[in-house]
Amino acid sequence: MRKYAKVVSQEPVGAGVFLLRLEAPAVAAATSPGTFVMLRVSGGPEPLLARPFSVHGAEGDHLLILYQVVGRGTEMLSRVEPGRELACWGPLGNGFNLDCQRPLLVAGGMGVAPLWFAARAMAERGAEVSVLFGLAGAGGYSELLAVLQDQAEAGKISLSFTTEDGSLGEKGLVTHLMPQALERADRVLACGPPAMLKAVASLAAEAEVACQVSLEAPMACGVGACLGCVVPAVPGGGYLRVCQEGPVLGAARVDWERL
Amino acid sequence: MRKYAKVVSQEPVGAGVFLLRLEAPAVAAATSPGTFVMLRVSGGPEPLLARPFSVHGAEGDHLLILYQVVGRGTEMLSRVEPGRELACWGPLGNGFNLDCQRPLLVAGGMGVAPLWFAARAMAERGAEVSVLFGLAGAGGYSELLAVLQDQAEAGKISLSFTTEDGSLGEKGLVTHLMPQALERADRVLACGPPAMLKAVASLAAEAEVACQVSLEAPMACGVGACLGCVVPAVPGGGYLRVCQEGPVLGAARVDWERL
Amino acid sequence: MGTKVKTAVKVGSLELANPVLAASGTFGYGREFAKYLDLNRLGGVVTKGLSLEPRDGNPPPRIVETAAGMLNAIGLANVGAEVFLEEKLPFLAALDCKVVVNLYAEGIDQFAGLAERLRGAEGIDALEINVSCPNVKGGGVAFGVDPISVAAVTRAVRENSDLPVWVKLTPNVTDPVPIALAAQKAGAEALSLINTIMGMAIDARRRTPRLANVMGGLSGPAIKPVGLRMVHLVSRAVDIPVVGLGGIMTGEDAAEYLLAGATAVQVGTASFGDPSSCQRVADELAQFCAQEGVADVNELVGALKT
Amino acid sequence: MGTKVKTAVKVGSLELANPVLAASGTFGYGREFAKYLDLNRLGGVVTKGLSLEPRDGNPPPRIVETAAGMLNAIGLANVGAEVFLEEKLPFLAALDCKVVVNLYAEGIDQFAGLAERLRGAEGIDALEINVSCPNVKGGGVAFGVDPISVAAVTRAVRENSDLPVWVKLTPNVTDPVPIALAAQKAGAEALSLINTIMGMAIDARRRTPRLANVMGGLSGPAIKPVGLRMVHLVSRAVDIPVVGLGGIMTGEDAAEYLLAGATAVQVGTASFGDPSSCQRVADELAQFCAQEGVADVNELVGALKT
Ligand SMILES: Cc1cc2nc3c(=O)[nH]c(=O)nc-3n(C[C@H](O)[C@H](O)[C@H](O)COP(=O)(O)OP(=O)(O)OC[C@H]3O[C@@H](n4cnc5c(N)ncnc54)[C@H](O)[C@@H]3O)c2cc1C
Ligand SMILES: Cc1cc2nc3c(=O)[nH]c(=O)nc-3n(C[C@H](O)[C@H](O)[C@H](O)COP(=O)(O)OP(=O)(O)OC[C@H]3O[C@@H](n4cnc5c(N)ncnc54)[C@H](O)[C@@H]3O)c2cc1C
Ligand SMILES: Cc1cc2nc3c(=O)[nH]c(=O)nc-3n(C[C@H](O)[C@H](O)[C@H](O)COP(=O)(O)O)c2cc1C
Ligand SMILES: Cc1cc2nc3c(=O)[nH]c(=O)nc-3n(C[C@H](O)[C@H](O)[C@H](O)COP(=O)(O)O)c2cc1C
Ligand code: FES
Ligand code: FES
Repeated sequence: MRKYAKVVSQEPVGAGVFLLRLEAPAVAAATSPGTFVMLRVSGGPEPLLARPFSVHGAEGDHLLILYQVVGRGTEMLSRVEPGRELACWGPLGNGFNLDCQRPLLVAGGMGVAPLWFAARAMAERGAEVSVLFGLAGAGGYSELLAVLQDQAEAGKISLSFTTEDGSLGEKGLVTHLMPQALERADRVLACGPPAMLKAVASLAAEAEVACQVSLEAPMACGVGACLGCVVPAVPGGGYLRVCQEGPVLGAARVDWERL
Repeated sequence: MRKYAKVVSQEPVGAGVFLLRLEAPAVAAATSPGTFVMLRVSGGPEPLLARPFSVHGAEGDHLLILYQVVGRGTEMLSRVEPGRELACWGPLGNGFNLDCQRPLLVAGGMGVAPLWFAARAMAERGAEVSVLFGLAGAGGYSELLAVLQDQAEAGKISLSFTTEDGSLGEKGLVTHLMPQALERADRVLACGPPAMLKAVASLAAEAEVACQVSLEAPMACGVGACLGCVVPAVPGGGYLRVCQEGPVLGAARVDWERL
Repeated sequence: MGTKVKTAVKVGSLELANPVLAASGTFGYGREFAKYLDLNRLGGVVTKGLSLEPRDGNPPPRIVETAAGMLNAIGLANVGAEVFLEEKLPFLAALDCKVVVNLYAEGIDQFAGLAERLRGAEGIDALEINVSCPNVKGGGVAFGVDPISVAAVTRAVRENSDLPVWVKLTPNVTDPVPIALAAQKAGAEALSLINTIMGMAIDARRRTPRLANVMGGLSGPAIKPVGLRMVHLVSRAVDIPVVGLGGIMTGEDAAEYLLAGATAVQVGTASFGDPSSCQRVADELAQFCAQEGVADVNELVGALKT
Repeated sequence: MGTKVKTAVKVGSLELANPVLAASGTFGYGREFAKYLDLNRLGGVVTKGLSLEPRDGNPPPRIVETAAGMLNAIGLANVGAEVFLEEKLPFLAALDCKVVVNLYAEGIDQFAGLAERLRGAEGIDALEINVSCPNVKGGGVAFGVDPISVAAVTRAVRENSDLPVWVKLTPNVTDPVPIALAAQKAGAEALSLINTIMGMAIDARRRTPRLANVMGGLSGPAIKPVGLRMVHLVSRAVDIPVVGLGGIMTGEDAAEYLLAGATAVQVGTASFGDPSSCQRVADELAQFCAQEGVADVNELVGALKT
């Protein structure tokens, strides 16, 4: 398997978020919504580790990554010019279960990256897809939000927003919209901060709707070898590797108390 | 003292050599031929140390550095774009003694960087300046050599070349030209690899012509504090700090046997 | 490659096709990396530290990146001997490269029992005793820092196994030489060093350690100078081969370890930044030899001029 | 700055205006850096290791860069007590910040003699005993790894001086705690840690060590995890203040050391990549406190939640 991907383009879409397009035919062919890749920008010892990113979409030979700059690895990534080769391996991990008719997708922040891939794939297959997208505030995100809204319309995806500061959509946490949305849903897929996922999992459980969450954890290898990326599991305790048993896990398999 | 310099421009002049122009008014005002600056490109821990570079010239607020890419620090430097600020402190070390009428300047490779600053300064003051410039081969250096030749003509500097492969000027080591040139010289200034400097020092000593050499040594601080950059001294043994007692040293002060 | 460099080395009684092994804990059970390199092109694979019973390991977070390195506190999570023998070993046994099983236990009897449990298993070429894992209280450090304990553990494993025994030393000691000599005297065929250096990372804003276990083991390029020194010191003091590791990222790094006195090397953390690192390092080492006119990689071993 | 954060700390009997000192051997005699920062804005300056007689130090090369770090084998080159007192101390004595003199000697009598020689000198605020310099045979490591020797040296200096005595510990030991306790018992007012970690670098093409002395001391960001751990361990075991160092580059790094249990910190290798590092770290630490709502930097000391 080729371990390199060429940067085709990289567009800032506001709020430190970038849409990265990579030429990575083998990965693009094998990926499915929920899987991720490891990307490494530096050739030297700093930063040492690769960074995990969900696949945001695959178009022919191209792989799309939607990411936000949060530290030096993503900062370095955001400065990479088209034409550069990056170390890139994947697709890694499992994918979402897309086999449903009325999925409810709940995204917090950059959690939208993998969920949007899932949303488009399911809408294409004819499912009635609802996406709830929560942000702290919409400030700075207008470009990204416009793109998503366009794609939602084109793809017949129902897209609703919540913001904590009320700058867009309903004011409050994204989970506020869930009780109503859950009434029609036959599956919940969620990605976002742990506290949000915990709340989503518990609402879905109450409503007795199957729920999958995509988790994040610090990763070294991404391939199941280092055992660095674990989250606590139920039943029976122990741990699950986010890179291997995840990143998508049935909400009931995660020990939310110990997370 | 400001510790930053802004990159004004950076021109490749062949063979991995770059002419870097920095905006560094205080350093430019205080520098003299033979002094050097410490430059650091990375903001993070890699590479950790700053790199020493001789001043190649000063023009108003601008400082010129002529350097060759040899490792990761210089490689990183060569990719810096105009407008970037670099950590830069200096001028450091002492300068050449320019007080002479018929100086003979002997440069090996990038040793030409500080010597050329000296040559132009002395020629301006009316000295009859001869420069012997030795390279392994002229291949790739045509651009740099053309610039130097133009400046030599404009500045009435006599410039001769030797190359080990015979591709330009006399074939052989730069020291081959010295015996004859030494007949008229009242001072030798030299910069280049240690083996060359040793040979230059011994020829100058035989001819009883005063000789100063500019030495290189690995440096951490550049300001005389770490004691990392020493070279062995005579008489009396001990060591001299290249960054403080040097980089320009009377050839007779260096213990060439222990170097 | 096209080079004719001889790359085979002997670590005690074990012949490796080339001097590069994958280091324990950074390469899983081999299969995890099968997509990214040709396992048959490695000198060997050292498996994740194995204990008699399965271990869950430490709570997360278990890893954190540091300057040119990382800390880990995995806590020796592993599948246990039974699952290893049934599910992991068959894949490894079918490979051309050598398989070294890294052993972890909390007491001498447990080490003996573990060796006994693995006795006769098809496809294991050597055992590497981890007396140096810094993460688990009760075992780990306590063993590795004391020559008498190291000797006892080495003897216990030897007496319960027919396989060559390697002892993996910790750098977290004042002087590794007495420990190395004790392992040699107790019958170790080779010594691996270094394991990770104990360290800690702090999240200043949250005022918490970045690892749930508080302390962890430092690995990666940051520690290469420490590994080189210890390999140099130990290899000059003992008569058995040394397997060098710590921060190897490139073939030239591997060459440095050989020059310092190692007969073979292991590549650990590098596999995380580039999953084909082990093969790449082996290739680069052969290239290095070709460039430097070294016909046989063994010429490098201990060839440092001091 | 404009922040109202209280930055003064007490290291034993010594009051520092802020917790940031320049580390020994990386700041010369202070004056070398005078152009690049305001020395009066530092908590203190620790001078280059001083011996009774001048020392030339090791032959070059003495330094080499490594991954996120550097190795040095300066060999404790210094001007000797007489030149120090006559030519270096007056400049330092005139500063507002505290002056700590780092002492190096090869035997207990020499340490006593050195302390005696400095007795009564105007402008020295404390002595820091370097029992840990790894570069010189006969002294260095031999002292620092043995609690009895460390206690003896500490006592010898105390008995020949009226100044507060700090003991600077080496990380090159299995366990720093017994050594720390020995120094405390022998009358140390504070403990500084860590000194450099022993390491080595090799030029694979030349097949030579990169340092003439073969071995050297590793410093810089690469070792920060090791320093943090040792400060954490030692500060919980002793009743005297700990001065933390090793790889501090930023104010946040300094905060991490304080949280780990240090009362003050020293900035070493960072001064090489940026000669104003000491002042910058002090400023950034104050900023960090302001951002985090810390009114007094002492609130951070040992405040790590474990
Ligand atoms: C399976 C998976 C999929 C992800 N998908 C996306 C995505 O599509 N878009 C996106 O913007 N981000 C995604 N992330 C988060 C992304 O990996 C981090 O933002 C990134 O690693 C931060 O690196 P940094 O060097 O900029 O930050 P730093 O904080 O400097 O990183 C320091 C270390 O912490 C790790 N780290 C920091 N934040 C995270 C995090 N949230 N999760 C895991 N490790 C972290 C880094 O990998 C690195 O090892 C994903 C994470 C995982 C585990
Ligand atoms: C006083 C002085 C003036 C100099 N002037 C010039 C100049 O005008 N033009 C020019 O091209 N070069 C000059 N050099 C050499 C220049 O400093 C090195 O080429 C540069 O440090 C190499 O850094 P690197 O990261 O590219 O190489 P690497 O080999 O990756 O560097 C590794 C380490 O070795 C040190 N190092 C490597 N080569 C040298 C060297 N020759 N001298 C000192 N340290 C070295 C580096 O600084 C670094 O610490 C000068 C050196 C000194 C001491
Ligand atoms: C995540 C991780 C897990 C490790 N697990 C083990 C282990 O189970 N047994 C062991 O002997 N060493 C273990 N090690 C240590 C490595 O084998 C190696 O000694 C150390 O990381 C230094 O080499 P490196 O710098 O090349 O990684 C582990 C290292 C890492 C990073
Ligand atoms: C070039 C150099 C010289 C040093 N000289 C001394 C010394 O004379 N005495 C001493 O106690 N420590 C000395 N040290 C150790 C530092 O004071 C410090 O303990 C160590 O470098 C770790 O801190 P850092 O990572 O911030 O540099 C020296 C360090 C360096 C890099
Ligand atoms: S990242 Fe290594 S096991 Fe998951
Ligand atoms: S470079 Fe530090 S003393 Fe010269």
